[in-house]
Amino acid sequence: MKRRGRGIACMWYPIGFTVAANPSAAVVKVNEDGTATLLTGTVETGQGSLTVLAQIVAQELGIATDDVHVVSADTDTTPMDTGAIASRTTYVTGNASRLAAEKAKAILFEVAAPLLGVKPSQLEVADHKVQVLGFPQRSLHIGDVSEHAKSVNGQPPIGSASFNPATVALDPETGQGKPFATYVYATQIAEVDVDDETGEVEVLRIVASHDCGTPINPMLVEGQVEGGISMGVGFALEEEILFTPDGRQINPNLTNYIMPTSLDMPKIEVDIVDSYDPTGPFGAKGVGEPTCVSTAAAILNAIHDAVGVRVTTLPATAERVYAAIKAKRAQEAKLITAG
Amino acid sequence: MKAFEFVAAKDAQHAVALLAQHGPTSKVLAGGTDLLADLKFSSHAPPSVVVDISRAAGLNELKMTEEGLSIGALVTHTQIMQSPIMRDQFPALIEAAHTIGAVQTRNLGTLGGNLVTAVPSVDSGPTLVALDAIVTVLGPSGRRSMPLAEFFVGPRKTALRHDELLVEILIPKASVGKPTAFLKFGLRKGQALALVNVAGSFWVDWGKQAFVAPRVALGAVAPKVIHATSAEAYLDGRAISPEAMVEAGRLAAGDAKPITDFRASAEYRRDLIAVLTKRALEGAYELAKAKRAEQK
Amino acid sequence: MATVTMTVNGEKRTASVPPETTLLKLLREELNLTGAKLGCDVGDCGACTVIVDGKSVNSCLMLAGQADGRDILTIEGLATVEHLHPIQQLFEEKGSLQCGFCGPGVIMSAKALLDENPDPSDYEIRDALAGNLCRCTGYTKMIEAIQAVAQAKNNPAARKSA
Amino acid sequence: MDTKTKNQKAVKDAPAATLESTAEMLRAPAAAPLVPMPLEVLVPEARQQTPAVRQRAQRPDCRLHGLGQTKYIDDMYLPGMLYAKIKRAGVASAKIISIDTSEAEAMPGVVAVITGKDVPCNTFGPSLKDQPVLADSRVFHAGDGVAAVAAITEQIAADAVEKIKVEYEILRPVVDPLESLQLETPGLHAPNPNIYGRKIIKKGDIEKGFAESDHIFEASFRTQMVEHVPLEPHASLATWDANGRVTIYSTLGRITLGRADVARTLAMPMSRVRIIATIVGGNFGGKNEITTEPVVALLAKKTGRPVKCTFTRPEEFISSTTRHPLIMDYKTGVTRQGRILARKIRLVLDGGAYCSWSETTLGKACILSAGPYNIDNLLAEAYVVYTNKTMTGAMRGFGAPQVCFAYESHMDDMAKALNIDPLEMRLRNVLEEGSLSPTSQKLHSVVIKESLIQAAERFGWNANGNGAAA
Repeated sequence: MKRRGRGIACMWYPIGFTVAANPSAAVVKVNEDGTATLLTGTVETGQGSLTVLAQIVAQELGIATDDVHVVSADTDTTPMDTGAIASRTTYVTGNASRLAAEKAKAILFEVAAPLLGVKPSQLEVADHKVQVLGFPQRSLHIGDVSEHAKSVNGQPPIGSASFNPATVALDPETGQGKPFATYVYATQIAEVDVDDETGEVEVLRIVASHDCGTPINPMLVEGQVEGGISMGVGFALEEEILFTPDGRQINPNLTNYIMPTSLDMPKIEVDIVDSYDPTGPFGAKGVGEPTCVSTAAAILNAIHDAVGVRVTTLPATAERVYAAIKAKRAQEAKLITAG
Repeated sequence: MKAFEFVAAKDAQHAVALLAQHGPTSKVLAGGTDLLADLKFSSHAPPSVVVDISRAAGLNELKMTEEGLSIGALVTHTQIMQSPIMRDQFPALIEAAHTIGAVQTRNLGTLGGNLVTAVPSVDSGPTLVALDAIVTVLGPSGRRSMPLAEFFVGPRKTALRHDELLVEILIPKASVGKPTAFLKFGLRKGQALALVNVAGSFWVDWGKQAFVAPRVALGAVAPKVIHATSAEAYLDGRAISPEAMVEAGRLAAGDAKPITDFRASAEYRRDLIAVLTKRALEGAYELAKAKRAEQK
Repeated sequence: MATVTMTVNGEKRTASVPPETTLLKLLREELNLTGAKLGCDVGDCGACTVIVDGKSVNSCLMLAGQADGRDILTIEGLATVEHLHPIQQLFEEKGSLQCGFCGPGVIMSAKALLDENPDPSDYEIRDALAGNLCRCTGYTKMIEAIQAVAQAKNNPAARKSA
Repeated sequence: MDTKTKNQKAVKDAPAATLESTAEMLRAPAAAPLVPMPLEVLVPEARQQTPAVRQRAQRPDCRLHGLGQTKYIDDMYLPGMLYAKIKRAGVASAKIISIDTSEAEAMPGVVAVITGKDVPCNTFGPSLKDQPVLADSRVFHAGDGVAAVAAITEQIAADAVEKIKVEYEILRPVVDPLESLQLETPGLHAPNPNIYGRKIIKKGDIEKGFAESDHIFEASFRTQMVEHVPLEPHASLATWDANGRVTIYSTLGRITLGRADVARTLAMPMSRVRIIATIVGGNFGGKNEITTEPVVALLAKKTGRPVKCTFTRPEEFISSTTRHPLIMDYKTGVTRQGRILARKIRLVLDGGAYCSWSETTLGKACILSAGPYNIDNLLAEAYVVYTNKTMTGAMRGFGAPQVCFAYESHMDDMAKALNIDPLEMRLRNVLEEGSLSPTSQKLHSVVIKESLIQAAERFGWNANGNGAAA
């Protein structure tokens, strides 16, 4: 018979390296047509980080995402970056990119201030314009300011900056210190059906409520969460590299290494928790890794809820779940006989 | 892939002639889903010649004849799934075809090719064995036929001689429309290999409410697809009841000789056989009842 | 050498390749159609999916010789100068692809599905994608996009709000 | 979606060229794409909006992916390019007595063969430099490379690899991390000790915490080794110029580290190494260190031709990093009301054959192992040990999915024993704004309570549970 269960699991996860310096640098150029170019040494590995960085630079310059072209991942042409690791790109490279854009913007303000008859500190950017605070009708198109900066002032608006998360080394004896600049938090709840005659687990639904600070791009955040959950489902139920006693892999191929297909994935519902980190770019933290952290725990707790067995070894294959159910029944039978 | 020659056969006769011509180092290629995967990562010497029969004429038809349902060896799993005859008479074969690989492999893979692999877990096997299917092979000296259960000899071994070609699978008239259910248990839902697969099939004597000509066929739990003979003997003529189905499952588990490998233990496979056999029999009974209701 | 003549994305092409060449290799290396990817080379991952005579297949599991005389559609043949194919359009719109390596295969599977079944259920979509492994997306936004394509096709008025 | 046409260009029909008689050894000239790519630029609405942040902006690369136009390394070809294949040890622990490459070198179509002796500096690693580019004296796991071939086709390279003969003195491999932990002799990866990393977190007074607890619960958990399975296998392509600079196209997620490691292994100034990461087809932590990059660079140098190497799917499993298996022992003291007073944790990480990112994983696993809970008295100890298995490294979560499985399973078991709803049990213990972490860091922007409540509401969680039959 199929038995239904639900399980909850929450988690915390840090952004960036453990204490170790993991800086990012960035260069932002504001072009004469009001678009911008970002140079970053990070690598697009599928997360959409280049789009997120474009959005951060665009926000800082008051232009649209499409106006920012990102040049990335070339040690000859792009500045130093610790890379696509440790869920750090939005926070660390994002901060560096925002700071670089801010510096380019400062040049724009310096150039625009006399043209608008105010001090640079009285300017802001919005909707492709440099405008006077409180008097948005007094404005110049950002492209015109950039052109002026280049051809009149002789000062092309280019900014470069770097960022490294603030940490404090850990005491070697007690491990006390500040290993990370910030953390994200999340909860996932899984609903499963467990076939108590075979041990087969079907994950029906996962509700995921994730903190990433400000979601720079909610669609990409959802994409990360959904993908992380698929990795979590595999970790919970299916995936394992197996070895012979003499240390060779038994299943090094996708026929025998079992990862989730579309038929194995549950319905996923993603919520983004309202949150703002003042140390992140526009309040953002990050989202890459944390998405797969609590899935297995939630599923295993749901299995426990459904059939009352605690599987303590991953993956919780049907055979492991079945063995646990069988052992529990044998135990109960013994108690009844004894009683 | 290591080098080999490629020759396309026009029809079955031509294929057999080519096999005779090129000798034992030639290999037949149909859908290619197993053969090519093997050739790429196998340490064995490559075949000298690959005889492609994928477009050999006359082997991809699925039709009702005087003898029963004739399925050409090159009928793909997708063809089976989309066949109205299958839907009406053999839904279990559609189930079985559906569990093979994924759409892409089902579009390429053929029933004949699947059976010829003779892997113990062959998904097309149990249902056809339960339906007493007969296979026909063509060789230099003509055609010969045998029950599918005998065609399977052992793991990756069939009764097929090197210069022979499997050409037809026949489900005899006596099995047409026989209520049958197929169940497969794999390690995941998509693209799964079977830990155990089971087909249960029987006619119902409605007067006596009894099993008639019961068949239980098991895959992946012995060197080849087998009949669970003691379960079949137990059910034959017995009154239909949930208890009987449970007992048949228990007996079927005893009939199997599962192994322990990295996918599952023998013990687990045995317990799965009991459950799946029971459920397959329940499924077949449900079908029988539904069919009867329809006829009334 | 095997000489293969086939229709690829609507045009005739001929190539001579060693007999052991797969259709995937032929497309990628002889015809420079690198949209179909090699992810596992044994038909597990589906990154090499193309449509042959209307059916989706793993091009890594088909020999070039078997493609002789057939009609092949690859990912490069979906869009026109003017338009993205609706599946491509909605995959972009919904953010259905992340690293993108599985994308061409997934889209070809979706195309083959919708050609046969213009109004697939959630299960039918999942079943159609089960031969295409994806590690980035959990398949969620792909399924949403395919549903949206079907919806738009069946109810053009609803297209705007999709 | 509203799209605006920004720009439209005419496209000429592609030539309908016919390719004829192409030998395996001679590449045919490139054929034009059979259908012209759409050049009409359609910009999705969300990409044109200001302010840009919080927009569901479409990714420009997603369009290229969908058209099949993204060029991954396997899609790249440089004139004269050779293909490399690496000979894998196939044994988990052994001394290399000799490597005979003569038969491979003599094969038609083979252009160069290298072994570890050809690597100027044959060690690398993100923290411990304990990994060879190609093993030259000792094999530590079955996926170690021992030689590499460059040939005019991939198949010839693969065939040549089979002709390389390696003589081994087979050693007994250690596959169980607990055995490695106990081993007295440092023989497993001499001169490094078997336990190559430890971490400790001590906070409060653990004994006092347990003494004050109403209940003490203990549990042990184990997790498995997992592969990242990026759909795109690792690949790299190297080409040299006449000024002695090498350009490597690579699937690395971290080109900065990659350049330092490549320069080190080639014993070259960093300024002569250029690394370009293409769009990477999935990373998940698995592409954070060099694999084939020094090999293709050395083969390209030796042959004077561009060289590309792409992992096969099996190589992706046996020769790239994996997720650490963990053995986790938990002991937790709680009050009758479910408040956690003390927790003691021991983690043993199976570090595989090489350190790779184990230090980071060790640290994160240890710090995070207490869970997102206020625990005043804590002792967490973590060890990482060598085994003769595939090296474990960075993988999405750096130990966090493993410890979360442990601390959250443990949490539910305690909740059940105390008859407290699992959600409520968590709400009574979770971190809050200003809470002190296990390392006594004052935390900010803490929203775990919010995430619990939000998820519970969305799910429809009620304290009565629903463990009934479906």
